[in-house]
Formats: sequence, C-alpha cells, structure tokens
Amino acid sequence: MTFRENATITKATKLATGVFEIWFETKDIAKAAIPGQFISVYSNHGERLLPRPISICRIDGNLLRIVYRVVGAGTDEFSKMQVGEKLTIQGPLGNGYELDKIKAAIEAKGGNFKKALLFGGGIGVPPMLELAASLDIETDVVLGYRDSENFLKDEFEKVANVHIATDDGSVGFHGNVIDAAKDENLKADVIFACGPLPMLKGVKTFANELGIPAYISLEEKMACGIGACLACVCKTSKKDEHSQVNNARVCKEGPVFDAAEVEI
Amino acid sequence: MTFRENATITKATKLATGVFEIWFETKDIAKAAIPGQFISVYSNHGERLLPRPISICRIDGNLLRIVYRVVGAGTDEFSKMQVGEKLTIQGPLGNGYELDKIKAAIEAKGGNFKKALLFGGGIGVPPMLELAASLDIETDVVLGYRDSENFLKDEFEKVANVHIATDDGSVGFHGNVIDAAKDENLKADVIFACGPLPMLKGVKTFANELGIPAYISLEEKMACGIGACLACVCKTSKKDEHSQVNNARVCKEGPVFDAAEVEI
Amino acid sequence: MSNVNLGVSLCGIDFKNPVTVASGTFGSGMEYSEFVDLNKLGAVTTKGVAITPWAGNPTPRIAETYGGMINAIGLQNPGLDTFLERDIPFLKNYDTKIIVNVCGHSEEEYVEAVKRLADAPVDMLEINISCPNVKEGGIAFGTVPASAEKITKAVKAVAKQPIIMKLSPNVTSIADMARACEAGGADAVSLINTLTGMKIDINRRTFAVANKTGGMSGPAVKPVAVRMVYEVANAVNLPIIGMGGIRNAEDALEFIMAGATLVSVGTANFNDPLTTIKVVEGLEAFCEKNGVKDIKELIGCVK
Amino acid sequence: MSNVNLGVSLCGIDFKNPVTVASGTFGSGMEYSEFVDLNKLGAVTTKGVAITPWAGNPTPRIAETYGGMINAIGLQNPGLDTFLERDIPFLKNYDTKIIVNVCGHSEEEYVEAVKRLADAPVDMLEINISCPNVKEGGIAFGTVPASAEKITKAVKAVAKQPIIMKLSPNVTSIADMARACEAGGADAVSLINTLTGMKIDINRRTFAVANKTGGMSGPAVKPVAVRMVYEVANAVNLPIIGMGGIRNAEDALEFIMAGATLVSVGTANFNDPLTTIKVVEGLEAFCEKNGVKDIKELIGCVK
Ligand SMILES: Cc1cc2nc3c(=O)[nH]c(=O)nc-3n(C[C@H](O)[C@H](O)[C@H](O)COP(=O)(O)OP(=O)(O)OC[C@H]3O[C@@H](n4cnc5c(N)ncnc54)[C@H](O)[C@@H]3O)c2cc1C
Ligand SMILES: Cc1cc2nc3c(=O)[nH]c(=O)nc-3n(C[C@H](O)[C@H](O)[C@H](O)COP(=O)(O)OP(=O)(O)OC[C@H]3O[C@@H](n4cnc5c(N)ncnc54)[C@H](O)[C@@H]3O)c2cc1C
Ligand SMILES: Cc1cc2nc3c(=O)[nH]c(=O)nc-3n(C[C@H](O)[C@H](O)[C@H](O)COP(=O)(O)O)c2cc1C
Ligand SMILES: Cc1cc2nc3c(=O)[nH]c(=O)nc-3n(C[C@H](O)[C@H](O)[C@H](O)COP(=O)(O)O)c2cc1C
Ligand code: FES
Ligand code: FES
Repeated sequence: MTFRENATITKATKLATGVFEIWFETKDIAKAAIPGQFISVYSNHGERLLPRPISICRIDGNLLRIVYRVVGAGTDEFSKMQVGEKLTIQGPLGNGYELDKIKAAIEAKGGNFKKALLFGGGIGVPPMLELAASLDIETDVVLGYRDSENFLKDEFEKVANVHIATDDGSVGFHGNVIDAAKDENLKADVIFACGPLPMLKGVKTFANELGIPAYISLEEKMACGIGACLACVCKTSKKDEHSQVNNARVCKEGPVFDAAEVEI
Repeated sequence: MTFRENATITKATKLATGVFEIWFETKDIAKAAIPGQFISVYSNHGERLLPRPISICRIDGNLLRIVYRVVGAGTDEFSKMQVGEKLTIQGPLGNGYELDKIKAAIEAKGGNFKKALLFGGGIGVPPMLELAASLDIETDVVLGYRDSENFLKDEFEKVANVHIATDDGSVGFHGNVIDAAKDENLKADVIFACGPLPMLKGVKTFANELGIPAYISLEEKMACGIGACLACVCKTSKKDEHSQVNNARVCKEGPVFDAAEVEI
Repeated sequence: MSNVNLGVSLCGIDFKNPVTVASGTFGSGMEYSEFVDLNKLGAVTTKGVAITPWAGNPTPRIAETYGGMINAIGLQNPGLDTFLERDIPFLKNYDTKIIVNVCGHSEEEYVEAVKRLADAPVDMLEINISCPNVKEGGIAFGTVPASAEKITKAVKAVAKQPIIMKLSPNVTSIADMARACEAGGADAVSLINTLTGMKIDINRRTFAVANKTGGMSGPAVKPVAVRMVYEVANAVNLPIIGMGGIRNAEDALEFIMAGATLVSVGTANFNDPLTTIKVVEGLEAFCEKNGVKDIKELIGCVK
Repeated sequence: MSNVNLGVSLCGIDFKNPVTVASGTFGSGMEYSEFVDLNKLGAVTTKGVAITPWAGNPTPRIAETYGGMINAIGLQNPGLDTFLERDIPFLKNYDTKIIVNVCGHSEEEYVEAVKRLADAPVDMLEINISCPNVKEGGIAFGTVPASAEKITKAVKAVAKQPIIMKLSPNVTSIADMARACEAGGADAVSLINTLTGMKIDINRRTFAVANKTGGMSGPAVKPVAVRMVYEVANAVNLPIIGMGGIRNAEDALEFIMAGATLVSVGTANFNDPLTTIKVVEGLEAFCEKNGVKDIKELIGCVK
C-alpha cells in the first residue's frame, strides 16, 4: 500500500555541511516501510510540481527519517523547514531490500546469507542505516565520505562493523569504498550498496570478482514516482516483464536491483 | 521616492468576514507615504509573479497598515501570514490625495476647501481612514457596507462625523452611500471617494449636481505598478501628457483622479 | 445525491462526467488505482500504444521546469499484444469509458494498430499525430494539415470506434490543423499535446533531457491550451477534449467554457494523484453554487 | 574588480555586459531608474514606438497566469515625436546602449519609422513583426516567412543602424522565420516574443483580458524560448538576443549556452525591479566560480 500524507516535521537538523535530516510523524507510511524504499517529498511552492524522491533512512514506529543533501531549489526549501511545519509525502515507494526474498534467491542458487557487506557513498550513506539495523546477520559497512564530516557514523557503529573511507584521507582509508574493502580484505555472502554511479559500477565489478550477488540502489529523474509515467527507467539485461523492452522502472521494480540484472 | 522592502508583519488580524488587516514595520515606506497611495504586495509563491496593489489604510511612524478583502489566491495567501513573517512590499506608489495641491487647485477656481465629504464603499472604506485622519477641515464620512460588519467604523468615529449605509439595512441607512448623503442632506466643498465603479459613477454625478469637485480612487489590473508597462490605464477626457493619447496610468498619474478628468 | 448533471456525451458515447486523464501520465490506470477510484472518472485514456513494443528514449527523460515539466519518454510502450491482454482486461473491471491512445512510426503502423483495436472492448481511439519526441514520422503528421487529413482518412477507413485526432500546439494555425482533421472525417479532436521545449543544465553544460528537446506540459502551458481550444471550437464542428495544465476544477472550467466537452488531467497527476477526483468534485461544487443544473450548459459559453 | 570579461559585441557594437531588458516591460527606463542604475545594463531596449501615438487596447490589458502573465497592451505608445524629444535624451544621460523597438500597422509605417530614426542617437533598431495584439498587419509579418523577408528588406533599405528582427514563437518553424530574416538582410534576430494565450474568468464567464487573447510571457515560457534560441542558433549565422522568462543568471546562462549573445529580462522586472542587476552580478559570479575568463566562451557552448 502506498499512502499520501501531509506529514508534520518532528525534528529538522543539520548533520553536516549541506546535509540535513527530517523526521516526519506519519499515519501509515512509516509502518508500511522497509529499508531501501523511498518517499516522494512534494514542495510547498507551486513552481516546483514534481516530487523529490528521498530514501528512507530510519523507521521508528510512526516516525520516518530522511537524510538529504541540498543540491537544488527543492532540497533547499526542505532544509529551511522547521519543527511543526508540514510537507506532503507519499510512500513507501519502490521495492526496497526485501531481505526474505533476497535470502531465498541466494540460497536457491546454493549461496549463503550469513555475512553482509554494505557500501554507502556520500548521500548514499543514509539509506544503508535502516538496512544495517534490520539485518540480523554479521554486517560490515563501508561508508565513503568526502572528508571528516562523517554524518550518521555513530549510529552505524551501534548496528554494524563500520569502516570509513574518505576522499581527502582525513578519516579512515584514503580512497574509495571498494579499495577500502579490499584493503581490509572484507568478505561476505552478499553486498548491498547505495551511492554515486561510478561507485555502483565498482561494486558490480567487485561482487563479480568475489562471485557474490550485489543489490544496488539506482537513481533516476522521476515524475510520478509510482510506475505510471515511464520517466525513470534503467536498462536491464533481460526483457522487463512490465515494459516488454529492456527497461525496468526505478521507482517500481527498483530502486533496488540485483546488479547482475541491470546495465550500468 | 519608491522603496522595496522585505517587511516584517507586526500585526495580522481578521476584521470581518473575509476582511483582514496587516501592519508592516517598514524602513522607509511608511515615512514616505501619504493617504490615497498604495503599495505593491508580492506573493511568496513563485506561481504568482505579479504584485497585488493594496491601498494604504493607516500610517503610524514606521508602521504601515493595509486592510484587504480575500478575493483570490494572493489575498488568501496574505490572510494566512502571521506576526513575524515577511512579505516583500514596494511603495509608496501613485499620487495619493495631495491635499495641498488639491486645495490650491480648488481655491484657484474660486472654490472653498473648508468642508470635506468622504465616501468609502466596501473594501474602499480602508483607504479613507488615513485621509480622514489627515484632513484638518470639517469632515463627514459616509461608509457603505454589505451588512452589520462595519469594520473600521470605530476608528473613523475618532476623526470624522460618520454616517453608515448598508445594503441589507441592518445598520444606518438602507441603501447606497450617495442616497445616504442625500438623505442626510450632507454638503461639502470637496468630495473624496473610494469604492466600486458604480459607486464612483454615482459620486461623479452627485458632485456635478452639487457643483463641487470630486477626487476618486480608481482600480485597474497592474503588472509593474510603477508606470512602465501601460497595463493600468484609464480613459481621460483630455490628452494625457505622458501617453499622448487619452490614457492615464492608474498606478502613476492615479490612483486618485479628479472625477471630471476621467471617463468612468 | 446532488442535483447537478455532470454527464456529457461525445460521438454518441455517454460519459458520467467530463473528466479523463491525459495519455501517458496515467499509464493504464493500474498504478493510480491505488489512489483513485477509477469508477469515478468519465474515462481513462491510456498511454500511447503501438503495434510492437517501443523502447523509448535514453534517460534522463524528464526535467522539471517553472510551473511545468518537459518530457521525452519517446513513447515507450509494451506493444498492442501485451496491452490488449493485460491492460484492457484490467480496465474492464471498472465502470468507466476507455480511450486508447495510439502511436506509430508511419501511416501503415497507425492503420494496423487501429485495425487490431477494432474489435477490442474500448470506446474511442485517440490518434497521437503530435508527439514531438518521435522523429520517424509522427511529427510531420502533426504539423502539416494535408498530412493530418490523409492519416485521419486512412485511420477512419478501418476504425470501428470513433476517432479522436490529437493535435500538436507547435503550429502556426491550430485551426487549420483541426479543419484538416475534420475534412479527413475525424469524430473529435483533443488538444493540446506538449509544447516543444528545452532545458539546459548549465553546470554540466548539456541538455537536461537526453533527447535535447522534450514536450512541455503542466500549469505553465494552460493559457496556450485554452486559447487553442477556443480557436478550434470556433473553427470546426467537432467535439473537443481539452487539456494542458489542468490541476483543479477552475482550470477545467476554463477549458469547458472555451468549448471543450471532455477535459483531461495530465501532469497534475504527478503533483497530486488525486487531482482527477478533486476536479470532478470541484465541477459539481461550482455548478451547485452557481445554479448550473447541467454542466453541458457551460460548454463553449464564453464567446 | 573582477577578472571576468562580461563584454560582448553584436553587429560591431560593444556592450559592457550581455544584459538588456525586453521591450515593453521597462518603458524607456525612466520609471525603473529609481531602482536600477541604468549605467549597469548592457543596453536598454525601449517599448515599441510607432510613427504616431497609439491608444492601445481596452482594459483589462493583463492577467496573471501560473508562473507568467498574458498581456494585450496593444502597443500603446506616444509616437516617435514625443519619444525622440523626451525618452532618447533621457537615456542619453546614461552610459548604456540604446535599442529602439519599432512597431507599425503596415510596411510603410515601419519604413517611415526606421527612416525617422536613422539619424537619432540610438544604437540598434529592433523590428517587432510579431506582436500578437495588433490585428492590422503585424501578425502576418511575424508568421509567414516570405512576409518577414520582404519587410526585413524594406527596412534594411532605409536603416542606418543595425536591424534586429524580433520573432514570434507562434509558428511551426522558428528556424524558417529566422532564415527568412537572414535572407532579407537582418543583422540580428531577437526571440521570443509572447506566446498567444487566453485566460477565462470563470465567475464572470468572460475573457480575463478585454482583447480575448493576449501574449503570454514570464518564467512559464522559458523552455519554449530556450528551444527556439537553440534552433535558430543552429539555422542561421546571425547573432541572437534571447529572452522569455529570464529571472536570474541561471536562466540567462541557459539562453547564452543555447546560442544567445545578449539576453533580455522582461516580465521578471514586474516581480522584482532589480532583476537585471541581479542577472549581471550572477553572470559574473558564475564565471568566477567556474573559471570562465570571458563570457563569450559560453555563447552557444551546448551543442
Ligand atoms: C530513489 C531515490 C532515492 C534518493 N534518495 C536520496 C536521499 O536519501 N538523500 C538525498 O539527498 N538524495 C536522494 N536522492 C536524490 C534526490 O532525489 C535529489 O537530490 C533531489 O530530487 C534534488 O532536488 P532539488 O530540487 O534540490 O534539485 P534540482 O536539481 O533543483 O531538482 C530538479 C529536478 O530534478 C530532480 N532531481 C535532481 N537530482 C536528482 C537525482 N539525483 N535523482 C533523482 N531526481 C533528481 C528533482 O527531483 C527535480 O524534479 C534520491 C533519488 C532517488 C531517485
Ligand atoms: C490602486 C489599488 C488599490 C487597491 N487597494 C485595495 C485595498 O486597500 N484593499 C483590498 O482589499 N483591495 C484593494 N485593491 C484590489 C486588490 O488589488 C485585489 O483585490 C487583489 O489584487 C486581488 O488579488 P488576489 O490574488 O487575491 O486575486 P486574484 O483574482 O487571484 O488576482 C489575480 C490577478 O488579478 C489582479 N487583481 C484582481 N483583482 C484586482 C483588482 N480589483 N484591482 C487590481 N488588480 C486586481 C491581482 O493583483 C492579480 O494580479 C486595490 C487595487 C488597486 C488597483
Ligand atoms: C510524461 C508524459 C507522457 C506523455 N505521453 C503521451 C502519449 O503517450 N501520447 C499522447 O498523445 N500524449 C502524451 N503526453 C501528452 C499529454 O497527454 C498531454 O497532452 C500534455 O501533457 C498536456 O497536458 P498536461 O499539461 O495536463 O500534462 C504525455 C505527457 C507527459 C507529461
Ligand atoms: C507588458 C508587456 C509589453 C510588451 N510590449 C512589447 C513591445 O512593445 N514590443 C515588443 O517587441 N515586445 C513586447 N513585449 C514582449 C517582450 O519584449 C518579450 O518578448 C516577452 O515578454 C518575453 O520575455 P519575458 O518572458 O522575459 O517577459 C511585451 C511584453 C510584456 C509582458
Ligand atoms: S517516475 Fe514515473 S514510472 Fe518511475
Ligand atoms: S501597472 Fe504598469 S503602468 Fe501601471
């Protein structure tokens, strides 16, 4: 079920330079959500009609948390909202990390589901948090940041083994998350990743090298966010059932895809 | 001088059904304003680009008061604003009631300037308040309302002799302001009026009958509000100097016109 | 129960109210059915469908613009087979009319599609001769009156359902285009399709949509759309389906008063999936408040 | 002092920066000079002027639309005599270029106006062949390539200043119109003029502007304008003055990257009289931030 709510903001904080969090009190959305899903956030300004897709970072009863980077007018507007104010949101959207299904699929192919490796890069860090908290198997998380502003790190440390990589080398490994994982010789049965496209390409290759599956979160520009407009497609290796061409909808079949099944 | 300011709202109250007031704290606008002038009020929403022209109802040091009726999306937006919030305003705009000039013009034609009669109809009531307060000659004011919601009446009573006319007869004279003035046999040297077009037409005729001048405030749809776009013209009896055709700009040569000089 | 009659009829078909959706913004209704009771719509107009599956354009396919958006989906569609097997049976579960939007690369493809739809349980066909994102041919039909007339004739020759020709606004004279469709035998016209637009990503120094240009839609285009509906209403004797930027009942009433019999909600669905329902309710409320017993009184009432 | 060179040149005339105003939205600059230091503008483009005073259309002449407006001023102007006596001397007090926008009811009137301006101290003439609000003839010049070519030739034959032909967006092919102007000898083209639109006042059941239709402008039209600038830049070898919805430097950069040498701020002046200055400052800031030494590098850089 998908819900549309005019949700009240219960917390709105700056986490790092240009990175903000909002906690919403929701009626139904939080309760229906799973890690890896996203919500559509609507502007209160009429010149911006399209929703902003933002991943779910944390679910706590009726509360839903998003963490986002200010990159344009919409996220700038959200960053100025205050506790008690309202935003229209819609969700939960997309497939998310359907852990039971994923586990079953892996075991069906003779693999294990005992040790997970999570990669989060930049603003791809937040969606990994609810996932890390939900996984009841051993979990390593490699978080990639630009610099020493390591937002959410403390919270990850409560639920997983955390490894940090930074672009400027100020904290942890100096370099990208894949090289950090190699450096620490991290091994796993399955990879989950969210981050910029070059990172996801690296994850796909890395998973191939290890011979394990990788579930990655893709991004694309969206209009409807619910699968109707065909704006947000990604190329799939096999013919997509809905489209009858090799185009899956990121907002519906995704945003989480088995890396082996998409062409990135 | 015209100023543009992002002005803070110091008071925002509902005065009657659909009628609201806002007090702004201004840097320069209030100090520069005279009765009969107006300000441009800009929406905070990007889908509404044009300013809403609203008359100045009261000037008090740096404070400026407007009173307006909610008729569409812009005035609806303003009516939801709260103390401490800001609106961009520009002004003072238009000529206003330039009392010295008007007095001189009347006296030059051999008339008197000793007794004024003011007509305010509906949302044309508020702009008469600052004028009534500014006039240091004997002043009768006839205020026309729909019904018994006689907003601003008390304040007029402090500065002028007040007569009320209502459409439904619930208070004062049952009928329009002109008939009310006739009924009470009000006489004056000069008339000032603001209100709907049919009322202004009545005022023009009435002034003709009495053989006295009438200064009336006109309304027209505006885009620039400062005289540049030629959206807001009214027909003048003589060739208008600026336009070289019989079109005066309500926002620049007006909104106050000698009734004899405009065709309404 | 209200006393207002919102029913309209078009080409002999009765619609419970004048509200449908703009093709391509609502899929075949499945996704939106989670929000909208499709039984409450006058009709569902489906996304353009062709005789074979189309892959559409590369991404990014859309970009937001001030008060609107541009899209270059490129008419991705699963092809008629899947559409007839999956989407039509789904829609048949609802008490609403079905308008199928048809696209093609050539006159032959349009004709073939219309033939294959002839015995399908759908109410009307809308021929999209105006999609600006298809290069192979569609665009020419949509901007040259003689081509529009020719394809209208070809399609009419094989059609069993009434034919709506969907017009492009990217022309010097929309009235000429409508007259050509009328001459070709069209049963109705719908307008407007999208205005060709472009957005440049100044930071990446490239086009915001991969296709360079896209079709602009949303509230921003409404004045152009209302003007064109008015012009067409005064040029031809065909019923009109009006669209372009409708996001509430007031917008819909502008189209109706300008001469539209049906109105379609498009881009506004993306901003609020419940827009269609709000338009239906708002039309009813407007009529009640203004003593309008039958919405048909308002069609073309502004001259 | 910044290191960025914002200067551009067009038809041999040097502008200190690429920012001017759209004709008709800024009068002759007098009213706006209370807010804007006119010395800071690349040029002032004046409201359309004709050989005799024009009274324009009845009111209401404008209506707000979503993200824009429509206007049907009807080219009210005081005539060339008053304009040359009052407005030009006023503008000559400033260190900015002067572009005079010219309108007429017929070819003869345009030619006569251009002749009378030949010895006036103004830098360029912009010929408005595209005003949708003038019925007597202007409209035909603006939508038929052959007419546009003919009037361009006629005007060029008597002009002493470089001639900018101002194009209407209400055409099937803006590239064809630009080619016709180029063939007629135009020195530059400016675009876009307004999109013909309509707004209906549903409560009064009438048109929101007395003229029924009006010209739509403002941020809502920007995607159409950028697309047309891009098409024209790729169709002719003439410099382009781009406009349509510019309200900040980012918008202006879209036009510049699409191929415009100068950009004009129109409707946005009504929302904020300081827009032009903000655009100039924003262009400089963008260049500084992105290591662009000379803004000319950006003209047409997106292909
Ligand atoms: C499934 C999904 C999950 C996401 N989760 C997060 C998250 O948790 N935190 C976060 O900071 N960002 C996330 N993003 C990216 C986020 O959607 C954009 O940063 C945001 O839409 C930018 O809006 P804006 O108005 O600030 O920028 P503008 O550039 O002004 O936006 C203009 C338009 O482009 C769209 N857009 C711009 N960038 C993107 C993008 N990267 N992806 C999709 N649409 C975009 C906007 O939605 C809008 O329609 C996610 C994107 C997707 C697709
Ligand atoms: C000189 C002048 C002084 C005014 N003083 C007052 C006042 O003191 N109190 C008050 O309540 N109203 C006043 N008005 C009318 C006021 O401007 C409109 O009621 C207001 O603009 C409506 O805006 P809206 O967004 O609510 O309505 P909408 O109908 O949504 O507005 C749409 C557009 O039409 C314009 N518009 C609508 N009605 C009018 C109108 N009557 N006159 C001019 N433009 C209009 C709006 O500015 C806007 O651009 C005055 C008008 C003028 C010209
Ligand atoms: C994402 C998207 C996809 C569209 N796809 C089609 C289509 O397949 N066939 C068609 O005739 N029109 C299509 N259109 C055009 C719409 O049906 C409609 O004509 C246009 O968007 C104007 O209406 P609006 O402003 O309400 O969206 C599409 C529009 C959008 C925004
Ligand atoms: C009120 C108004 C008056 C205009 N008058 C003229 C004019 O006299 N001559 C002309 O060529 N264009 C005229 N235009 C068109 C503008 O110059 C410009 O081409 C158009 O508005 C698009 O730019 P914008 O969206 O920045 O306003 C006028 C536009 C407006 C809004
Ligand atoms: S955004 Fe519409 S299908 Fe994904
Ligand atoms: S509103 Fe522009 S001249 Fe009056």
